[in-house]
Amino acid sequence: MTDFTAREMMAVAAARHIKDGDIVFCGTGISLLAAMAAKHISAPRSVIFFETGAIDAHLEELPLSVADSRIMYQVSVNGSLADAFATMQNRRTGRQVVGIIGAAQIDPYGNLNSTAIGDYFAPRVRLAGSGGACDVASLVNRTIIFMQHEKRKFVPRLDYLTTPGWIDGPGGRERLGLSRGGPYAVITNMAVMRFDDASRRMYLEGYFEKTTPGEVLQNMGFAVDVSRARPVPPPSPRELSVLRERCDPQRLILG
Amino acid sequence: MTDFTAREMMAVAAARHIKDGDIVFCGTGISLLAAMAAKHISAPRSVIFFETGAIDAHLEELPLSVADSRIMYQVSVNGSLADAFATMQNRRTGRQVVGIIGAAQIDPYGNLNSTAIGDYFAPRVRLAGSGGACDVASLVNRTIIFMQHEKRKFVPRLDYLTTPGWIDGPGGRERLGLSRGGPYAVITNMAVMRFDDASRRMYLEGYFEKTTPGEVLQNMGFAVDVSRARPVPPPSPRELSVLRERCDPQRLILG
Amino acid sequence: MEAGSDKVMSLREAVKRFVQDGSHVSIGGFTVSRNPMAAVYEIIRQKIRNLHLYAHSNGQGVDELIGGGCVSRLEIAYGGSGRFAPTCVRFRKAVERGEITVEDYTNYQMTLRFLAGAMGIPFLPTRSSLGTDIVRLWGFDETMRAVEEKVPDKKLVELENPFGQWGDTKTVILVPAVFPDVTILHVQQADEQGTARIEGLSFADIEQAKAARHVILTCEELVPTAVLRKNPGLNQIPFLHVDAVVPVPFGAYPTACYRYYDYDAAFLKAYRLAAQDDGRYGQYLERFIFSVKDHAGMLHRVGQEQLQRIKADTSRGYAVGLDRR
Amino acid sequence: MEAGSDKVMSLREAVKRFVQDGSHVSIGGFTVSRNPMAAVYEIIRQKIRNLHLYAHSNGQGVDELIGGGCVSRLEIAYGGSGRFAPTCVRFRKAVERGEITVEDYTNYQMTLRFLAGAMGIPFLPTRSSLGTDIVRLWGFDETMRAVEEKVPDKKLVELENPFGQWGDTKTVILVPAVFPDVTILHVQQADEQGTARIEGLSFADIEQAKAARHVILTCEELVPTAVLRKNPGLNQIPFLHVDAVVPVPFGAYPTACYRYYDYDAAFLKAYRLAAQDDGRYGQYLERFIFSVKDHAGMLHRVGQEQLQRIKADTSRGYAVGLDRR
Repeated sequence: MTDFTAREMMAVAAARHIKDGDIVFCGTGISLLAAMAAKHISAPRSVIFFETGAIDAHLEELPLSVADSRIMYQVSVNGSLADAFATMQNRRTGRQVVGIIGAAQIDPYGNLNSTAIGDYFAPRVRLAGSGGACDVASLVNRTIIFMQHEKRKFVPRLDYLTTPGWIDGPGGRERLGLSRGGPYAVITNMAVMRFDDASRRMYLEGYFEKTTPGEVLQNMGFAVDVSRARPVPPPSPRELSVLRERCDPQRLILG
Repeated sequence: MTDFTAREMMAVAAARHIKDGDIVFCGTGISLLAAMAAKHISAPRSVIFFETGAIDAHLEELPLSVADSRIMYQVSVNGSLADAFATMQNRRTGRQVVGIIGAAQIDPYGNLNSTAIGDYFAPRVRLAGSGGACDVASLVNRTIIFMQHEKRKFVPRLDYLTTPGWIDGPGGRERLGLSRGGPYAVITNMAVMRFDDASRRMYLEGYFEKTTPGEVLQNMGFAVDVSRARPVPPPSPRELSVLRERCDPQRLILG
Repeated sequence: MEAGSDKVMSLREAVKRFVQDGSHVSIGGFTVSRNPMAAVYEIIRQKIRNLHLYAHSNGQGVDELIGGGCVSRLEIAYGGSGRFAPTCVRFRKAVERGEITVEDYTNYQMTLRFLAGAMGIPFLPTRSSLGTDIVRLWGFDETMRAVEEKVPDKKLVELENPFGQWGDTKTVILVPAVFPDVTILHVQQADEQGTARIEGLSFADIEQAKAARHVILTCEELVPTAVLRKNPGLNQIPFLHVDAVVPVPFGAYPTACYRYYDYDAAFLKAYRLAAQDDGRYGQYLERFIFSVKDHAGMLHRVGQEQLQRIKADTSRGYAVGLDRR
Repeated sequence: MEAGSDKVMSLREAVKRFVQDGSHVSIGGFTVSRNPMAAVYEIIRQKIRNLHLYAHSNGQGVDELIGGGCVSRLEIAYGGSGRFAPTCVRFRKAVERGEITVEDYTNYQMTLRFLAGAMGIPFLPTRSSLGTDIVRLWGFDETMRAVEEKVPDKKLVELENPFGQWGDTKTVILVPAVFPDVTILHVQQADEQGTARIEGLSFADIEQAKAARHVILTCEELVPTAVLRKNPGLNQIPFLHVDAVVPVPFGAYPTACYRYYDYDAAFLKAYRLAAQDDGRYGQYLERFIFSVKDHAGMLHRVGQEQLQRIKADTSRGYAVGLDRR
């Protein structure tokens, strides 16, 4: 029962960062499981929110796209893309939104690349592009980033800056006019990273069972402070049962 | 049967300027009767349109405000104010809109005042203000103006310019960036005025039965060219019967 | 605000909590339709003063707030109530007497200002009003603007199109966002979480709600969440923006509420006559607002018979054949 | 266009009339929902070339138009189809091979660009993307922009807030309007005049339609005008913007059409496998597009059994319990 997968640990770690009353901008992978788990465990008044405009969807089955008909069932309002992004840019509601996003590359300040690997004009690998990621990271109060912990993904310099993090450190966002927000946590298959309040650089906050700070560092293309790192408590039986039985009984996302 | 009122003549004269396929922005007075009459007589495919967002209303009773519930019955789409004005500013639909508006003062170039008489900051008479008049006159292809023919209303200089006409003559609108539109006709209780293609100044195009160009001029605060003036044909029996029997059988607007 | 049933409260409580002397307020509706009249009367009854009011053409509600002495500043596009008052009477008197300061915009501009507020951006562009006195003459001067945090530093700004001739446009007018402290709407249906359903035209209600820091909804009917959620395509305002939900039958009276009741032409005409004379207007205020406890009390004064007359035909949405002369 | 029944035509005719080589086109839908797939297949079938395509995240339709060789330039926010293709396969190949030119935006920016087109203004402002390569790197260079009348002179423009700190905003990004030659949407219901009813989320369809010079609507059902007019609150697109109305049952297949059918997970998976190999992709095109006369022919190849499996549950709007692994 205390055995669990890395994906389960990631979903639980993210769920713990969702506060009651948060409006949770999520995608359709682990981020959705994190939002659902939080709602069932610690944040019953949080609201599941998709960039396509569905607000507080009643999810009887897991959607496989943020435009899946499953997210349209019994929502509060059937919005449009324009409505959804305005909700994030809005002075009242934007403050309540926590965005969960992913990327192909991340740098020490939490800036993200999801557009292209290599030269933008002749890419080695073309990726899907921003979608709503740049928008949510520009507009809302907090973003949580999901990453696979690999050296080629944690890079000192991005091939393309799709999504703004803390830019180049203290005051970086303010200087550009990004008046609020910034990355809050990076959750990987090995660890939870946070950003130092003073330097805005990534540091290791916690590492999962069966790994060590040293191993985490070995899987990154840049060094981070590990002096504050502590073990992340494994999923509790309750967290695991909610995740497995109430959120993804068919293991469509948990695999 | 050939006897008719000035209001009936005004409605008919305006209706004659509505073309098949026009989208007719109207208010709730004579302008609405003109739009309805045109639809029944010469422009069956014209569309009655209100600034509140009602498109192609099915009017079983006459509305007394552009927010009257009577305009919401069986429309194509229940829009918002934002939708309605975007329809006028839109590159495709804006070209098809003809706006019918009124005012308290008009100058020789068809600029209008519906805001205040006297000093704007200490007005002798405060009027309702622009509403949608300035918008429609700024955005659409053609406007038709209804006026009462009185010296104090046809003034050489407005107390306040609420609604742009031809501004100060040739090129006036273009210079300001008003890329299309301009007043097309002024219809009063005595006459139909148009604007000279070269000078953009008002001239007398036609005068109604029982009046003369001289009498028209006597009721204006500035002189206009009357050399092109001809008598306006009175309402035909068909025009009158449509107006009286199909548009306003209760004479709510016709009085 | 998050979901939850603690939003349902009395109108007295909602107004007390969210409307103070000097508040920046916007009200929904248009001329004689769906103005939040019960809330307007409650504001007058609570003798709230010095409101900064934003309106496009929300006729009757604006005129009564001004007549009730609650307003000191007004940003507006149109102060009329259709054929019942081509220019609202108390509005006109207050301006001519110098009792309120007015800043004029167009209907589209006020709509865009609420939309900009809803979108969380400082301004929106339009081609409307280029070359007019609406751009040239500011109701509020620079000194006042510099002092007042809730008023933008400029009224309207002309900008050369940074994309050249793109969109066949050389110049645009930028209209600044409005961020009211509170928006008050009357809607047909809402649930206890604050999701709202507006039937018929929505005017600028949705944008007004989303632009505001707080939202009070009065509604004809408080309905279960499951009912509204069954057809979300008919709902317009998500509960995220709403603070207070107040069920008030006939809450838009004497203005119309589509599919529920028509405007009361007789009342509106009597109102206009009273409004023309200060003495008679004082009697009107006393009889229908100050001497009654709440909206139900006001409706009682009006009488069942008059309310029955304006009941809407369910298929048409208005009172068919109503005498409106 | 005005009302009238002369808008109803075949899909072949509609595409012939409004889509030419080099046209600037936008399509509705989002990832695996309500893409106008019948029209996409007809465009491929008619071998139209060099389209300039605008998309936010209209996954499947975009990938098939690219795979069919119809696209030379693409303005896009996201080239993915949810979990069926985190990056669309033919899109990725075409970019990596240098077969198409791409200009990147965000989802909100593309939405605002359509909205600006719908509003008839040259640009809209947002705070999104400040400081990113989305602003810094242009897919189309200045020379191309100067030559092409249908492409704005600049990609994105940074503007200092002319209203000071109003809206807590120092700087905004201005995104230029898009004015497509034609927008193609698939909707649940339309009438012969072109009024359209979309059920479920509308994505950016409404804005895309209103931004365009011409609009082709394919619909699951052509319904009488009186039916749509009975509840206008459920309609979104007024007939004023629409040129062609084409009834095409399963017109969004293999993407989903809320309340009618689900996406076909099996087909989408087979598509992805075929897309990964040029040879297999050629066979796919031949089998499902070129060797059939129209969408009915394509659906016949898919087979009734597969279509039955994705029929939507009427109360939930999707196929309950569908095997989607």
